[in-house]
Order: sequence, then structure tokens, then C-alpha cells
Amino acid sequence: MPVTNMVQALNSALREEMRRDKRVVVLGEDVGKRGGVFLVTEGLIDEFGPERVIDTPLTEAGIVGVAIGMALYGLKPVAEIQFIDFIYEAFDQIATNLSKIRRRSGGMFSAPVVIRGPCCGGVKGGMFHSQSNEAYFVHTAGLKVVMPSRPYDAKGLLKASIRGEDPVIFLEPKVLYRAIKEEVPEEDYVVPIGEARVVQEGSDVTIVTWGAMVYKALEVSKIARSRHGWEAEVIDLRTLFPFDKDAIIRSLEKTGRLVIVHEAPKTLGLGAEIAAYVAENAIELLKAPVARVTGFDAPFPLAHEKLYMPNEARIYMALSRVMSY
Amino acid sequence: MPVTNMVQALNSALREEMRRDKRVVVLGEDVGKRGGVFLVTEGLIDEFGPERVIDTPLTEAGIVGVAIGMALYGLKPVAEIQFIDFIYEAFDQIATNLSKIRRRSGGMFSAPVVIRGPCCGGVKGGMFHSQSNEAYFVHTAGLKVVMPSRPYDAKGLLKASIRGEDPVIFLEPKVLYRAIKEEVPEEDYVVPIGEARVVQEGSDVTIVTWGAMVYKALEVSKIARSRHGWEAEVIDLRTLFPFDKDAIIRSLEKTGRLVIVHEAPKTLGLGAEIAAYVAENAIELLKAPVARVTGFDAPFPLAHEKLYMPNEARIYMALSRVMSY
Amino acid sequence: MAHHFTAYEVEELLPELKASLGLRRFIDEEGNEVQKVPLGPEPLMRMYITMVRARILDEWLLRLQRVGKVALHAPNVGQEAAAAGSAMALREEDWLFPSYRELAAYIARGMNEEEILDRAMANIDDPLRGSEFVVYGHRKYNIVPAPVPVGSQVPLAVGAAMAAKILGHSVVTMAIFGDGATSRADFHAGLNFAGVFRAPVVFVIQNNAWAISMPSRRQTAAKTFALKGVAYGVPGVRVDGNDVIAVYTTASEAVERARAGEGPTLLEAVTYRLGPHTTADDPDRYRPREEAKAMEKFDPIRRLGKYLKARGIISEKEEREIWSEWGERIERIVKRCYEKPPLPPSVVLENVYSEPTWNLEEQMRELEESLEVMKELGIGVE
Amino acid sequence: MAHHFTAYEVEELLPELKASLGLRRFIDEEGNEVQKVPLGPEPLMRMYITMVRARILDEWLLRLQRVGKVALHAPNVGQEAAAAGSAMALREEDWLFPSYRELAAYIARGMNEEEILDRAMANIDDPLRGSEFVVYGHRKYNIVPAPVPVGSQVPLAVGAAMAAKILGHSVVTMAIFGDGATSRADFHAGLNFAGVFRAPVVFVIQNNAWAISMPSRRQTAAKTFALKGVAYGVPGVRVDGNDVIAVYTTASEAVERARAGEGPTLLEAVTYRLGPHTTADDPDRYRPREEAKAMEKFDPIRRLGKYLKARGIISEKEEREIWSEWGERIERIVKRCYEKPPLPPSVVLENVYSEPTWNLEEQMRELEESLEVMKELGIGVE
Ligand SMILES: Cc1ncc(C[n+]2csc(CCOP(=O)(O)OP(=O)(O)O)c2C)c(N)n1
Ligand SMILES: Cc1ncc(C[n+]2csc(CCOP(=O)(O)OP(=O)(O)O)c2C)c(N)n1
Ligand SMILES: [Mg+2]
Ligand SMILES: [Mg+2]
Repeated sequence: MPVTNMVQALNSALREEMRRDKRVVVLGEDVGKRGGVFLVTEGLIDEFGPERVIDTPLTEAGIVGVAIGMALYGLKPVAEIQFIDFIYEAFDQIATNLSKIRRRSGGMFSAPVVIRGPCCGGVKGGMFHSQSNEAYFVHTAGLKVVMPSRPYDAKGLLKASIRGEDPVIFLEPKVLYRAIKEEVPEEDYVVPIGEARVVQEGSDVTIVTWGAMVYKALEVSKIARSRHGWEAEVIDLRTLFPFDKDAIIRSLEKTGRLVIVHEAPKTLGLGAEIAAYVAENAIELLKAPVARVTGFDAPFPLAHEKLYMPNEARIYMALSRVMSY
Repeated sequence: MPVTNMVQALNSALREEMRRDKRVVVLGEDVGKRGGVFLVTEGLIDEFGPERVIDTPLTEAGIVGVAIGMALYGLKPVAEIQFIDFIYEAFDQIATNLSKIRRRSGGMFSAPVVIRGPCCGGVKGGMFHSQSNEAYFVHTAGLKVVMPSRPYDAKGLLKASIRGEDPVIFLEPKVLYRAIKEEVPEEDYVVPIGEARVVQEGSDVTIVTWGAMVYKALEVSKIARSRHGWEAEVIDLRTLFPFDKDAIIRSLEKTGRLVIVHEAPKTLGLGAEIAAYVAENAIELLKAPVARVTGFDAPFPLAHEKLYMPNEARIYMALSRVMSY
Repeated sequence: MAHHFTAYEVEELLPELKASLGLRRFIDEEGNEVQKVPLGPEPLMRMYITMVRARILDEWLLRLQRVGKVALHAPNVGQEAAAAGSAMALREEDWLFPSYRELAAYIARGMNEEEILDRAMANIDDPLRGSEFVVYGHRKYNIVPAPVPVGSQVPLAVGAAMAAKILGHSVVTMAIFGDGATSRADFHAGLNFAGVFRAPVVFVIQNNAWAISMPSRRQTAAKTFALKGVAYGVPGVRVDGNDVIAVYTTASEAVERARAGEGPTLLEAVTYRLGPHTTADDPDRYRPREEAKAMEKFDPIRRLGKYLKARGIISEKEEREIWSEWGERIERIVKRCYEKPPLPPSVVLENVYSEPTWNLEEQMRELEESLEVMKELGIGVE
Repeated sequence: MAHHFTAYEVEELLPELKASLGLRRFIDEEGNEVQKVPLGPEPLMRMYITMVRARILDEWLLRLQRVGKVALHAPNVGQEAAAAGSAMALREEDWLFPSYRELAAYIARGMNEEEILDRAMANIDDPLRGSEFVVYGHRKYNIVPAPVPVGSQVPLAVGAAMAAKILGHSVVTMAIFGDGATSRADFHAGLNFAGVFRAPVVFVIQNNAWAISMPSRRQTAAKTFALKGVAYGVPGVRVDGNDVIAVYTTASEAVERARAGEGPTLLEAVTYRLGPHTTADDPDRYRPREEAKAMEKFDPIRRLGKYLKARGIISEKEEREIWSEWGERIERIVKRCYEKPPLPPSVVLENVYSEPTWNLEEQMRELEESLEVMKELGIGVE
């Protein structure tokens, strides 16, 4: 199995799906010759031509609106948003058409568009190249939301998203694009949407997280083990909606303690829904308050992003809080 | 004190603030001669002229973007979105400029725009005249979010919003526009942003809610009292962000049971943040799981809206659940 | 790039600019031919009957709204020529992306009164399953139901057209929307994409002089709406939208241009909204009654009727018969639809995803339980 | 409404259309006067020095980015005339809404190198408090820092212009943005409002031939960008954007028209991005090197220098002295800024609201505690 990074894994997923199904097309700003600013679409235009790898004018509303129209007609468009921070111009298309056309048309029409783009911080990208805005999409009924943390999942989840019948917001933590390399099968596989992955088993506390925070959680769990002997179970949610509630509950049955870590701002970040779900359905499992470690409720900064984002210290503080309750 | 409905209360708030401060202007679709489709701006153009009561072209992105520019320059614009369901075209302006310009400019510029519009269901308005989309704004750092449930608060909160230095999303439950009449002072007053109101005291269970659901909660609390003798404390949150956490905690200290009722869809509706806040900071107060009664995670329907929205039966079910835990 | 620092001449653009500023028409308000009509009796009669059916249905919908059987109606009255004329230019395999005011367009495309009324009443046969009011559509007719946020369907029509082109289908799409909708982001994005990709799409602006209370000259400072095409390299044509012959002829040319791979067209149909914006509107607040009164003389049905009679295609008696026959037929359909049962409660959780997610399954159980509890508490579902 | 069903003539629009399609210039690539230059030595020298300062600073910013002292830089190289010429047309009390590539515009407006470098390095004196990279602005100079999402500032400039008009101030606003930005919703909304309300605003499109890898002919099928004004009733003018005299003269006319209450103007400055899109870009992937090479002959600084020398305003020696003097001066400033300490951690929670809300207070405590714990765990803050 070749060792690849996430960019290459995503690129193969696109390439293989485009080979498999003529209806799959890619569109977005600079996705052609430029290959996207992170090269996720590199070389696709050479193999599939400009009819299926479509460089668009600079309007996210147009990219998403046009992709929806393509999907209604029968294509399977994968729309790239150059940085997910730029998706807001398309928000009306997402809230009005993408997420609702199936219901609006009584099930007669559907728009299984995949919108993918780089998200999250950690690359000193400043306010508009670092956002984690998954919560807006999780709150929007009709969408599925995915965020892989490793090349294997990136490829398998992107394939599952393209093959699915529902619109998917596919978020790629850009800091991981080239940071993680691993063996990724060349044969066809999918990672099903909706299933979390237990990255590390543990019996004392459950850390639910996703994206690049998975690695931060693992690091802190090492510190916690060596300092205190605490064994943390780390769950990579992978699919943010519909999230794998059963995996969370299963883990809490063991640990009784829950720390949620995400980069998005705290207030109504997805951590809120997870905490609320537990408070509603499994409160009796809890031996301590839930703890959230998140981006602050402020615009993502250029200066001191490491202090703004959840870091080892803040995750460690949360672990200590729930363990010493 | 004159007895007025919410439309009249809002209209007086605008009129009085425009008289008080020349910098206050109103803009939006059909706000001039038409007076807005619900007549909230009725007559203002006659008193203040078309320079301060501005009928705009049909673009919410334009309305909000232009209002932000006006505010940067020094005006105090109150932008009407004809139905809040149409705000999504302006989402980029809200996420990029309105909520962030203060931080983006290191505090040198600010845009204290009030965006107001009719929200929520109950008038058979179908998918795009019924939405409760407050969660998107609560999740967006830099915004304040308000929703009055009665004429007195509508007037006082709108005045507070206009006088404040921060952008406010001001949501008006249209089903209440003419349904509730009460005495509203003619003398100047404000209702401070950030303070909830205890609508009914009770010792057994706390119902946190807002907008038109306040009345549903009160109705069900009557049923609960007469059937079971349960005393529900009903809290009208009024300000959705920054919400009055202290009022919620104070009440839970008495009751130990929490039911949250809102019209917005459940997943990452504001109920999630309230539940999460409690699970993080006051879990020891809880004698039962938290319960949420919300709009379903589906587009707002034309048919059977009464079944889609929280209704007496569903609130009653939640009360029974937490009381019999 | 060689040509980056160079000037262009205006001449090349002149024919297009003229078409964008003019007002193409074949028959005038009195039904007089002002330009040779290139159509035989058959299509003319089809247009006439389509418009008559729309007008009769329109009046029914108003009445049904008044008695609470229909939630909201946006009358097409006075605009039937713009709607019918453009939709008739499409072939069966083409796609239509209408707005909420296109009664005559649905009929032109084959939707029958029963399908429209089931929809309007959101009864058990409503093809859109009670999702929304005022909008219509059906897979069978390639009509995508409008989003109520105006103009949001414009990029969809462009995307569908691009898809058809990519798949090598000889299919054209058409978006119909109002003058107000041209101000929205979606118009801009859609037109721009269409121009850049030469998508086989026809845009029809129904310039009915008003967007609720905003007169069209307050919507834009552009001379005409058709002229906006210049900003996108999309040829604009302005026609008398109450002359169904002009609309149909121009739309047909545009559709065939698109089908032939020559790209999109922006058609401005100048028309007039004779009624209120919707049944929820009160135009007296902003529009002098005399204005609408004076505009009645442009009524497209009356106008075509006059022409048909002048050309001897129908007699006065036949004209009356058309109205009365369709009147009776539609009345029977209204009665049938009126009696149909409502949709089941479960519709509120349907069609959110291809398969319900776990939260929707949970919520379906909550819904079912709530129906029991409502009975217990004595609360009705309506 | 009387005029609703009528046709318009093209003649009235012809002068505007011609200006939108042409390419106004005063001096050609070799600095030869092709049209009488209406300016004396003083403004010409000011333009020249502004552009030289921008060019020198630009090179420093590239270097500083390479050593990691600046996070990202979007070179203005080759476009200084467009940026400086338009901004210089403004008075002190006017407002500028630039994009991220307008180094010469900030200087033209009075921002000095130190303020720009503090910003670029996000050090303790950064006026924007470490909020974002690549953008610049200052209350003192009425420069509103750009939003990185391109074009989002356009309606802001319109709103500010409308506000000035409402308050009776004789103030004009200007938005500068790229060819790519014209595709965005905000361009459409902003231009449309400006046309309808005759706002005192000047829009400057820097058509630098590229939007990252997209050539401008793929951005729109419109003949020119200036022509887009027609869609909004906003007069368009197309100028040679590398002729600072043409840019300045045209922008000044537009600014004065606006100040006189005659409404907005859309100015297309045809220029060329000689460098990469930003320091993160690799143009070799999509643009032939020869193209950029061939475009160097249009360099606006070289061009004005030739003209100044031909007109005898400066000598070769004086020209060299300007470069070396400013070179030394700016080097000293760079060194000073380089040594300044970083911003305090608390900036990440600053300026979200006028007063911190309770959640931010909580989070400030969390941040403070985390700084202690980081020390304890031996983790650095960078
Ligand atoms: C995005 C959006 N904003 C506001 C509305 C409310 N609204 C409904 S129709 C309408 C006017 C539309 O005018 P026009 O496009 O000219 O169509 P017409 O009604 O004249 O057919 C408005 C403002 C809406 N439906 N969508
Ligand atoms: C809304 C948005 N989408 C995408 C981007 C990413 N991006 C940054 S600059 C740019 C191209 C801009 O081109 P243009 O407007 O011509 O300005 P130029 O860079 O040529 O000065 C793109 C796509 C962005 N900043 N904003
Ligand atoms: Mg209209
Ligand atoms: Mg450019």
C-alpha cells in the first residue's frame, strides 16, 4: 500500500470516482491548471478535461448554486470552496436550495452535491483562512457534515460522500494536508458516513474530538497517563452530522467522564450538541461535569493562534477538572 | 399608559429613537410607503422622509452591507429583513464584516447595526416565512441576539439595541405582532440586553424559553399544575446572546429540573448551548436529565406546522419526563 | 493577453444594445398587427386557451384563499402572456425553473388544473407534500418548484443547463423571475456563469413594474433590465410582455439559439401586475388605483382575443364558449380537489435525507407519541 | 408608469459606452505624451515618490515574508499606478475601502512605512492588533481595513457614501478591488445601490488580468469590466491603469462628480500583476513566464520616470537619488519595526464587543490559566 498524505488521498478519491462515474465533475476557483491552492485537484484537468474540471468565476454563491443545478439534472458535482471561510456567500443557496430541495419538491428532486474545502487553523492563516464553521451546517437540516483526520479516512469518506444521495459538507483540516502520512489502499473502499473511530481505548475519561484536535488529544492523553496514570479514550468523530451518538455513549458507559475538544468557537459549537445529547439521554452515566475545550468566542486571530485554539494546556486543564471532580 | 400590540410598540420605539437621534435611519424592502409588510415602519417615511426611511432594492446582502457601511461612517441603521428567512444572502456580510469589523480593525471601527425582522412560525407561512434561525447568529461571535415576547419588551429591547455599540440581530415573533396587547409606557425606557425575565415563579421545574413559546409554556404549566400539582417556573430568555445564565442557574437551584423549549430545530438550536452550559457548570443541581422541546430537524412545513413546532403535547411530555425521573 | 492594454469599439455591440433597449411587439393593445405575425392558428389558439385557463384558475385560487382553503396566492393576472409565451417555447425535455407567479407557465408545460389545485390546497395528492405554499413543480414536467427567496433558482437553471451540455443532451433550461429578483446575488452569479460557459439557458425577467411596493425604476438605475445582459456577455432582448406572440417568438429564438450551442439569452418581458402582490398584500398603500386601472388596457388575453377575431381565427361566440367550457371544467376540478383529505402528519419529517437519520427517527417517535397525548389533552392537530 | 411599455434609444448611452470600452491614457509605455498632460510637476513628483516608496516597501515585505517575519504578502508590484493614482484623487476627509493589494494606496493616503510594517509584522504597535494578515487600515486616514473575502467591502463603501450624503457631509468614498471581485454578490449589490441612490462613491476595479490562476476573460464574458456599469446606471470609464496620470485624472473627475452630487462612477484600471498572486502562490503552474516578462514593459514607475525625465522635471541623477534615499530610509524603519515586541496574548479576546460579554470574561480567565499551565508543561506560546 502506498504511503500518502491527505492531499494525495483526496486527489485519488476524486480521480477514482471520476473514472468510475462519468457524472462526477469538479468545480471551483482555480481547480484546473492551478490544481487548487492546496493541489487537491492537481492533474485532474489533464485527465478529465475542462468540461469535468471546471474553473469558475469568483463567486461561492455561483459555485454552489450552479452545482445544485447540475445535481438536480443528474450530475454528481464536487464543489471546492477555496477556503471554507469563504462559503458564506453561498449560505442562501445552502440554506434554501441545497438542504431543502428534496423536501421542497416532495422528494421528486434532490441535490447530492459534495462541497469540500480546507478548514480549521494551525497554519497562521489569520481570520479568513482558519475558521471551523461546521456548526452552521450541522444546524441546517438536510446536510451531512464530515471531517477526516487522516489520509485513510479522507479518501474513504470522500468516496462515500460522492456516492451518497445527500448533500455533504466535507471539511479538510488544512494543517493535516501534508503533516500525516500513512498507508492508504489502492483498491476501492469507503468509510461509511456516520461512524466514529476509537483512536485510543481508555477507561477513565472519554475525549470526543475531530480533525487536527485528534492529535492534540492524543498528546495530552500521554501527558495525563505519565503524570497521573489516567487512561483517556479518544474518539475521532469523523462524521459531524449525523454524529455517532452510540460510540459516545458506549465509551461513557466505561469512563463516565466526557471532554469534548473542537476548534470552533464554544458557544453553539458542535460540542454543545454533544453535551446536550448526553445531558438529555445519558446523564446517569456522568461521574463529573462535561468539559468543553474549544476555540474562543472571538474571530480567529492571526497573532497567538496557538493560544486561541485548544492547546495542550487547555485540554490538560479540562482533563484535570473532570478527573478531580 | 396606552394599550398597544407589538407592532405598535416597535413602531414607537423606532419613531422615538429617530426623533431622539438624527443618526438613526431605517432601511429595507418596502419599509417606506408600504410601511413594511407587517406595518412596523408604518408612517415613518411621512415623519422622517425618504433619506432616513430608505426603500431598498431587493437584496439582503445589499441591505446589510450598506447598513454596515453607514454604521462605520457614524449612522445608526436599523435594517429590516422582510422575513428573517431571507437573511441568508447577507450571511457573508454578517459573518465577515458585521460581526468582525471591530476586531478586524483593532477596535478602530465598529458597526452597531440593528438587523430586525419577523421570525418564527405559527401563521401558516410555510418554509420561508416561519424559520427560527437564531442559532446561526448566536454561534457568530460579535453579535448580540434578541427576541421579545411582549410589546413592553419589544419596545424596550429595540431601544436598547439601537443605543448599544454592538450589532444586534433583533427577532420578532410575527405570530405575536397583533396577538398580545398590553400597557406600554409612553415615557422613555429601555429593557437591558442580557437579562431574562421570570414570567412565572415555580419550584418544581424550570422552563427556559423565548418568543411565542413563552405562552405555550405557560399554558402547559397550567395543565401540569391542575393535573399533577407541579409548579413550573417559566423564564423568558429575551436576550438569546449573551443569555442570562445566572437567571437559569438561580432557577435550577430551586427546581433542579430543566426543560428548554424553542421553535428552532433541535440539533444545535440554542437549547443545546443552554443544556451544555448546565452540564458543564451546574450539573450537580440537576435532579433529572435536561429535556429539550424544539422544532424538528427538518425544514419548516406548510402542512401540519402545529405538529412540527413544539406544542402543548410535546411540552407536556417533556415535563412529565423530567418530573417522573 | 496581447490584447490586455487595448481599446474596444462600440459598434460590434450596437445590435444587441438596441434589442436590449427596444420593445419588440407583433400586435398592439388593440390586437392590431404591427409586424407580420409568423404563427398559424394552431399555436395561437394554444396560447389563447392556456391564458384563459390560467386566468380562470387564478380567480379560483383567489376565492379559495379567501375561504382559507389555500394559504397564499400570487396572482398571475395580466402577466399570462409573459409566462405562457416563454414556457411554450420549450420542448418537453427542456427544464423550467419558475418563480411563484407563473400559473400560465405551468399550464403551458402540461401541468393540469388538478395537479395545481392539489398543490395549492396541500391535500393528500399534493406532489410537493405540503412543504410550502405558492410554489408549484413536478418532476414529470421538468418543472423545479421555486424557492420562495426570489431569484435563488437562477444559478440552478444555469447549472442544469451546464449539466445538459456536459452530458451532451440537447436540452435547454429556462428561469423565470421578476424585476425585483434581478437585484439579488443569484441573478449576478447565474448570468455571469451563463455568459462565461455559454450555457444553454434562457432567462426571462417578468418586469411587471413592481416588486411589492417598489417600482422597477427604484430597483435599478439601469435603463432597462435587458440591458443588464451586457454586463455578462449575455445578449438581452426586450419585448412587450403582454404580446404573447412577441414573447413566444423571442423566447423560441432564444431557446433554439441555446439548443444550437450559441449560448444564453436574457429576455425582458415588459408586463404589468394588475392585482395585488399576493393575497396578503394591499396595493392601495403604495400604488394609485388609477394606475392599475389604466394598465388594464394592456391585458394580454383581451389583446390576443381581439387579434384572433380580427384574423378570423375565432368568432365572438367561440370565444365565449372557450371561457364557459373551461370555466365549467375547472369548477368541477376544484370541487373534486376540495374534498380530498389532508396529508398525514408524517410529512413534516419526510424527505429531509434520502434515508432518515437517527435524530429524525427519534423525532418521528416523538411525533407519534405527541399525537396520542394531544388526544389525551383534547388538543386538535390543526 | 406611463413610460412602462415604451422603447428606448441607444444614442443617449453612447458616450458612456465608449468610455467603458476605450482605454484612456496620457502617456504611453515609453513615457511619450499621447494626450496633453494636465498636471504640473508637484503632483507628478508626489505620484512618482509614492510609487517608488511602495515598490521599495513591497520588496521588503517579500523579503520579510521569506524569513517568516511577515505571514503573507500580496505584491502590488506593477500595479502601483492604479493604486496610487486613484487614492491620490481623494481628499483627507474622504474614505478609502481598499483590498489587500494596495500598498501604494495606503502611502498615497498618508500611512507611513512604520505603520504599514508594524501591521505586516503584527507587532506591539500593529494598529489592527494582530487580527489578520495582508490587510491594512487606520482610522486616522479613513482607511477601513479590507475583509479578506474579496469584494465584501464594496457595499460598505456605498453605505458610507450614503451616510455622508444623508448627514450632508461633502465626503466621497472609494472602493478598490480586483477583476475577480466583480463576480461576487457584493459587487452587484453595491453597484446597484450606488446607482439607485446616486451615492457619492467611486469604484476602482484593478483589472490586473488575473485572479490567482483565472485570466480575466474567464471571469466574465463582458467585453470590459467598465461596461458592467451600464447594468446599474453607473457610468463606466476604462483607463490605462499603468498610466498614473490617466488613473489620477479620471479618478479625480469621478471624485469631483461624486462630491458635486452627480453620483457614482465605475473606473476600470487596466493593469497587470507582475508578481505571484501572493507569497503563497506559484504562478508557474498556470501562467507562462514569458507573459509576465513581456508585460514588464508596461511598468508604471519606469514609465512615469521616463516621462518626468523627458519633460525635464527630474534628471537621471535625481531619479537615482530618490530611490537610494527612500531605500535607506525604509531600511532603517524596517530595522526598527523588526525589533518591536509581539502583541500580548489578550488580543485574541479583545474587541469582540464594545464590552466583553460573560463568556469572554470566562474565556479570559481560561486563557490566563492556560499560560501558567503551558509553563508548567513546558510548552511555548508560539
Ligand atoms: C430573498 C427574498 N427577499 C424578500 C422576499 C419577499 N418578497 C417576496 S416577493 C417580493 C418582490 C418580488 O418582486 P419581483 O421579483 O419583481 O417579482 P413579482 O412579485 O413582481 O412577480 C419580495 C420582496 C423574498 N421572497 N425573497
Ligand atoms: C470570497 C473569496 N473567495 C475566494 C478568495 C480566495 N482568493 C483570494 S484572492 C483571489 C483572487 C482575487 O482576484 P482579483 O479580485 O482579481 O484580485 P487580485 O488578486 O488580482 O488583485 C481569490 C480567489 C477570497 N479571498 N475571497
Ligand atoms: Mg415585479
Ligand atoms: Mg485580479
